[in-house]
Amino acid sequence: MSLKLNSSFNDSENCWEIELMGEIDINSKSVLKDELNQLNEKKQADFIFKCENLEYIDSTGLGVLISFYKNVKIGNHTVMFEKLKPSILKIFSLTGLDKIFSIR
Amino acid sequence: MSLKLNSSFNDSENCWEIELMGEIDINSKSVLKDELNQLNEKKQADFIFKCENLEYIDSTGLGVLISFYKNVKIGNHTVMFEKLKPSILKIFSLTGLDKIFSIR
Amino acid sequence: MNDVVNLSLPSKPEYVSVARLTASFVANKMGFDIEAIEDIKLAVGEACNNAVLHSGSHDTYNLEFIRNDLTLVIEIKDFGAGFNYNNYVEPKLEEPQENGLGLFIIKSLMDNVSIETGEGHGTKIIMSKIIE
Amino acid sequence: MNDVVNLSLPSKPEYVSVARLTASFVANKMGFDIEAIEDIKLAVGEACNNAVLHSGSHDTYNLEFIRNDLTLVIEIKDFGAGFNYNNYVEPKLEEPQENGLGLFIIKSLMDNVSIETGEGHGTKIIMSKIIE
Ligand SMILES: Nc1ncnc2c1ncn2[C@@H]1O[C@H](COP(=O)(O)OP(=O)(O)O)[C@@H](O)[C@H]1O
Ligand SMILES: Nc1ncnc2c1ncn2[C@@H]1O[C@H](COP(=O)(O)OP(=O)(O)O)[C@@H](O)[C@H]1O
Repeated sequence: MSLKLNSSFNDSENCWEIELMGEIDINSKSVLKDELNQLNEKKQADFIFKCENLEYIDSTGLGVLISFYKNVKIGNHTVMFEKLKPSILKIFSLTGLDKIFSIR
Repeated sequence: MSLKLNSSFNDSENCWEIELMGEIDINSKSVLKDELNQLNEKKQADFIFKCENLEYIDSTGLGVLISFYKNVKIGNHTVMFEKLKPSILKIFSLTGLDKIFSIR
Repeated sequence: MNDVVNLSLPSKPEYVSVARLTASFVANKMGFDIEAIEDIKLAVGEACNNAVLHSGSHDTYNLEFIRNDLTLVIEIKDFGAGFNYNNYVEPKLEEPQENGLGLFIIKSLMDNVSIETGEGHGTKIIMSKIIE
Repeated sequence: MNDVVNLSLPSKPEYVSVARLTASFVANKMGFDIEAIEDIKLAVGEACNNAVLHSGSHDTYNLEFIRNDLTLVIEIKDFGAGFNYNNYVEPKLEEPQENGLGLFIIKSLMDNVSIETGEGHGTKIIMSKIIE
């Protein structure tokens, strides 16, 4: 299974909402990277990732999120993850990402 | 994915209804074989297989169906398959099973 | 250069689905359509069934998936009893039998099939399919 | 006897998921619970990523899954550049970096991990997990 993305701008909350579906891995990470950079160029804002259907992420995918986080942080925006599966939450905790990202 | 079976006797139609889900292959065929023999011992009747969620069947699975058909035929009952997926219908045609089984 | 995936599996029924999964994956990546992917999956499954059921070897057998531009070549090789292919007879479809459908299915679904076998020498079946 | 599954894959990103699928399958058949299966899948994925990204070899790498009663042993071996493991430093988790998490994740998720590597000699990583 590969990665599917659904992005939209939420006007009332003034943030990007990105639904992540499938697997973020060595093969699909560039899809994510390109999408995030495009959105951020279009409009700088907070980012909310909806992760109900995110099945897998590896260190190359986490790397994309970390470098993106550093970009967004410069503009003082936040990056939020919603509904992470237990197995993925575990990796966020293990690698300390639960400390830099907001998770709910 | 392995094989799941749901069997029930339909009193009004006087037939066994068996839902086949997943894959009938070299590894799961004995599950099917045992179930069919048990049902047939319990009560001889027509058999209807509901195949909407049958994803795969190989020649070992077809073999189980053929030998079961011969059993059931002795008692003059019919064996019917419903909602076969195109890929499985193709194998039924290829091997001539569409001639001995009722398909709808 | 061609991409090659090699797989060696225990000669047991429960592992045959690993071969099918790998076949589906490679066929899908190459761009075969759904019908062709199902054909390839079944042909590989049948060849593995034969290696497990007939080779008489209780050890392992091998698969090689060779991705070749528009052609997928798959070799399935066991190290078992082999058989005399001259004695092989195609199934009579008017009189359905419990056995004897495997090789017929493989030959029907793949574009090209060749079998190297001999009593005591193991069996290698080479099958290929071309993207339309 | 132990069941062994062997897999050789092209050193390309798109095939890594075949390794993960195989790992999940074997772990599932052995009776690992869902959490452990996810751990194994990720650890295998990370080791494959390293073989693809760092080995510098553009050919193939190998995986061996050894099913051993209650222990699953997995060896991932490439034939590439190798590296000096003495220079390896664990990631500082307080200062998240884009790179350097792979080996840390593998060691955290598996029960036992050993690495044989040397500059110019390829890398072999052996990891195992025990069913609780
Ligand atoms: N890998 C193999 N090793 C030994 N004998 C084989 C092998 N594959 C096929 N055969 C022989 O060819 C026969 C026909 O095979 P097949 O058409 O697949 O039908 P089936 O497996 O149902 O018998 C088998 O019964 C067996 O005698
Ligand atoms: N299979 C390998 N071949 C060569 N070098 C490797 C291999 N695996 C790991 N390394 C080296 O170890 C370093 C740390 O690896 P890892 O912890 O997985 O993080 P990352 O892959 O993100 O750099 C790599 O940057 C690389 O220099």
